[in-house]
Amino acid sequence: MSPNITPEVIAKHGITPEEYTRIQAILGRDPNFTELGVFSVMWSEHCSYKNSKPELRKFPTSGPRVLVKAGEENAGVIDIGDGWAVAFKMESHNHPSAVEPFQGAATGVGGIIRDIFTMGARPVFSLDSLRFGPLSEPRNRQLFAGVVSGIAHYGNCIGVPTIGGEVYFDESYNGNPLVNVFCLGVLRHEEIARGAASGIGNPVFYVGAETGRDGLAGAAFASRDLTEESKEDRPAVQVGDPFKEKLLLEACLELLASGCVAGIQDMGAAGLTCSTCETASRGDTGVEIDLALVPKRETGMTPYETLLSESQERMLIIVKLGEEDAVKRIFEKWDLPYAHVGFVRDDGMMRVKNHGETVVEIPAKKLADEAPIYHREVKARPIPAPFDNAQLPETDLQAALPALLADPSIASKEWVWQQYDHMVRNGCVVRPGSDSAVFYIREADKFVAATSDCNSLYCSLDPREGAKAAIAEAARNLACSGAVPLAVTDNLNFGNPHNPENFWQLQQCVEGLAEGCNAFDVPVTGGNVSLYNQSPAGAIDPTPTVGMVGLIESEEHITTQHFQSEGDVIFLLGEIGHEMGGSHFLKVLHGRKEGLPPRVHFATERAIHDALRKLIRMGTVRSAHDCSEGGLAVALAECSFANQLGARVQLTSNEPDAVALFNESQARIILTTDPAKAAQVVSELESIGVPFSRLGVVGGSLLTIVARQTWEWPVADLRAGWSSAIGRWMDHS
Amino acid sequence: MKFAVIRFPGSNCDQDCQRSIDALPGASAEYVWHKETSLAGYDAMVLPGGFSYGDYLRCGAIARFSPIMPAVRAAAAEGKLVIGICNGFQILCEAGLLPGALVRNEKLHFVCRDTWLRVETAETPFTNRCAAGDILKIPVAHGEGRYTADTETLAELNANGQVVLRYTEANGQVSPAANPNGSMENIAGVCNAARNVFGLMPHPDRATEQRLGSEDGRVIFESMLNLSYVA
Amino acid sequence: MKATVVVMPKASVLDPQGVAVKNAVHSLGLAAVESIRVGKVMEIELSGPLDAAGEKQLHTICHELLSNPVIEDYRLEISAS
Amino acid sequence: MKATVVVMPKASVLDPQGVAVKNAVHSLGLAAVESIRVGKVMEIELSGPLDAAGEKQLHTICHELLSNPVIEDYRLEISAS
Ligand SMILES: Nc1ncnc2c1ncn2[C@@H]1O[C@H](COP(=O)(O)OP(=O)(O)O)[C@@H](O)[C@H]1O
Ligand SMILES: [Mg+2]
Repeated sequence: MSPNITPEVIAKHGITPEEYTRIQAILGRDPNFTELGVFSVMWSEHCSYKNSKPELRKFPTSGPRVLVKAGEENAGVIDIGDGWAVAFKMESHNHPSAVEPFQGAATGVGGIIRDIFTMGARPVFSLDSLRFGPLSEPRNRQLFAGVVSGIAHYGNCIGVPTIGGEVYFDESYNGNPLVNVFCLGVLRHEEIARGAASGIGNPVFYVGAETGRDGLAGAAFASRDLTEESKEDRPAVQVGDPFKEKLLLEACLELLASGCVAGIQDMGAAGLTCSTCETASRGDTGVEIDLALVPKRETGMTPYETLLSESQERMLIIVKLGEEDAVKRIFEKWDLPYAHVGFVRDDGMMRVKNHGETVVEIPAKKLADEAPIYHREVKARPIPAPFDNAQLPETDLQAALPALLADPSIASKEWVWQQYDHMVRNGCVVRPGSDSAVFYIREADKFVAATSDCNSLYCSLDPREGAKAAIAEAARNLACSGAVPLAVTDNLNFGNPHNPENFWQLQQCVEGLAEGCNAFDVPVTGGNVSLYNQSPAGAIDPTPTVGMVGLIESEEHITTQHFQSEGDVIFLLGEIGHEMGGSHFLKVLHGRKEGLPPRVHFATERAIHDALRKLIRMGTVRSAHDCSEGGLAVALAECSFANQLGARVQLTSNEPDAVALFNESQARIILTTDPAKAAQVVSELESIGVPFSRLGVVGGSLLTIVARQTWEWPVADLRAGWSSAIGRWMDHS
Repeated sequence: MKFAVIRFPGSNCDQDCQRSIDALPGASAEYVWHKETSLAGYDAMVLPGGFSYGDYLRCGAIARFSPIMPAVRAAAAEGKLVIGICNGFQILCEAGLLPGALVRNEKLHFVCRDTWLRVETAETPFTNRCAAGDILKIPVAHGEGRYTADTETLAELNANGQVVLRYTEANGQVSPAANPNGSMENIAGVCNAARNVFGLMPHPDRATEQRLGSEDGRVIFESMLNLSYVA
Repeated sequence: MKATVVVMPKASVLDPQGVAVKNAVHSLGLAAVESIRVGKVMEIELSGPLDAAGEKQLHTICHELLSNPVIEDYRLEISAS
Repeated sequence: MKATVVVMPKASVLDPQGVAVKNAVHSLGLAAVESIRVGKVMEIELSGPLDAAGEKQLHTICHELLSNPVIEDYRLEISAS
């Protein structure tokens, strides 16, 4: 019945001859067809990280607040005090979204939410980090619209608010969009659930959606280049059912609270295969299941198909012996399909039967943990020289600011986040539109801030420095909201690792991220690697997305980027700056992605963030906003929009105005203060000894920047172009 | 006063409702599972927001056949207070306990944002602590909230003062821009002829605390708590 | 046996989705399209033929569950295979 | 002239809506229903008869705009009146 194992079959499974010999050694025999399938998914990059593991070891992963480390379980867990903890993680669903944007993005959301409640945490909010080709391309608009409505569909329905994220548009994402979704959940320390099959003889339950032929071998799919054929790779796209997942979520949390559960594991990539062998491996036990007992949606499914299916909304639950009935009652209350499919064994085997006949028998630990590790060849690309500001092209600066603000990557993302229910659960106290989202975790009475950041233009020019900038910006965004960074999750999106230049980018970015995490004392608690982000046109710009979570000590410290009232005094923390390399000024206005991107000096960054937090604690800060894409001028405009309050500022710099207004040097924050407290701010900053300058005052309906010349724009006009830019592309085309 | 917050599979504002109501002096709110068949002992019923049964087919179309619904119907007939918020409003319309229907937003997108609502009548158990003309800032979050009814029904609603809330600008002006979903006549909330059943798309349960951006939603629940009010 | 239920928005009810699709079709250059209305279709597999009572029940279900008479009309067709 | 496009989820693809509706129908007591799949129907008014080119174009539109071949199949019927 099942095909014999020819070299072609082996190759089709993405298994190299060396890997095949390794499999023979592990088994002491040839694998059968089903076992070959099992190895192929478990040893895919997506599941085994065989290409990236040596790099990931460079991340700092421990710290006083770390309760569950990266890689130990489905998501890391961080202490937030008073016996409360947060579990969070970021996941990509790039390839599925490229073929079916709505379902691809929706199931991406479902997957990361499952990772979080598998830890025993109640998911409380999400962020989404998105990358597309330019909106001028109809196909890109289609992908963008589909992805956003897919995220909205799943997140809104299940009732987990999407409160922040980012969206960038660049040619390098043509045909290969990035969809990275972050989710955070809350739990008590004692509620941390484990994905281990412990307790020999414990029954193993399957609960959730019936298994169909969905997403056969999606993990392998995610570990290949996107080609024309991948359009034909159709079966790899799954359809999500957020309603089913909502029931599963509530049932699992009720189940975990009941104390009947010995172990729990979601079925994500590689479905039943991954969950059975990983729980066995973590528990140093064996797991034996019979596929005949698995609830199925379709008839005539082979063991191969059943094991490798990636049907969504399914969990594997190891129940404490004797508690079966209590568990069944909960499944039935929530109208969920379930079945008792097997037992925990003592022989360390992943043993899969079909109607009693053994179809798979593999040592679980070897399968899960002994995937081959590859040290890929690296080839450095030349790092560009610093951009010579004397060579700046002639630019009409009056038109430059409105043009930058109307560029989709900088423009308001309102068109996106208005489609997301960001208010459900009554916790979003700083809504999308400020540097970080801030969420009030009611059950814990804590204020958590979160942001996701990555400037992939910097990374394409200088991967290490770009990755450092991503960490610096994330930390800066948290500081601007009044938060102290706690920990990081990351999503490494890169091209094919067999290309030495791509792999060099990965390596450089990982080292840059690691350096940044050490500089801010924030551990990496987990993340996701997505390689093979290529279209026929080539690899994407390296995109090491950073999700950073911070804690705000007291409600009074919550700060937004919006100017608050007429007459407030505006300060700039940091220098006026001068670096134009990798700037959006060059990219958007002159179509040039070039130059050495801004350097990151962590000591300065940290000093400035600490100074800002000190001022916030002293109650002297009315608003704070960092400078990112588009530099100081864009940042000032962004501060003025929400309350439609203009400003008059003076920039003293020996650079030309284009540089003073639009350079993207790092470590810069615009803060405002009550005039009565301005003197206090000055003396405090002087005593701390960080660079700063007094820029001007808030007020009026104009944004006026006095540099060598005086530049003036009506705030209402700037705001109109900025807020409608994406909608104009999407709704009227 | 005892509130029942009815939990359908897929409800996701049940907690928000329970907490916002339970926090009010004189109010206690408990969950009632949709498989229950009695609402004895409760003074007011809350059908919360969410995606009951995934909102498959039409929002509220399946939920209205839940085992608990006959009890809701009976409570309404007895003159007890029934409020449906967002998905709850959709369920009440599908069940025929309120006139009209809620269809896909005109712009076809889900919309989550603050809206300003003009109180059209204070003569209801749900708005008696307001004055007609008051403006409330309360957020919406829905994909299918466009209120639709035939001309006769609309005329009747207007004649009987059953239109309780309309979307307006912050200054109380009715305008297309203020209408988040294309509802007929900017209608945001209506009550039945007996005035004891009320449905609205905006979420008062999300506007009971300054830290969330508004406290204006509280007055709806406080009105329900006003035992001295007689229609 | 097979039953097919087609549910369409009432003519009096504004159908923005239909309009959006029409505009998209026009932008792709098919001018001959004058109007589009978007509805739902439900394909129902039946275990066997329905007696009169069963058919009546199916109509009730179309009327109360599968369509909302306030905004929609339905057509029910029952066919062998 | 009139064209009708019916877009159904592919047989192999999960149709959560269909499952939910089937369960609801069962709870209303119509056991004879074995399965339900829910799709979209688009009723298109045409200004006049389509020539071969126009019909071909309509098929392209069905394939690229009105349906998503990844998860859906479509049927196109063109009829007078
Ligand atoms: N995809 C998205 N989903 C939700 N919110 C988003 C999304 N993209 C951007 N935002 C929000 O828009 C605001 C500006 O985003 P961004 O320009 O990336 O901020 P920054 O440059 O400070 O990181 C932030 O509040 C962000 O959370
Ligand atoms: Mg920022």
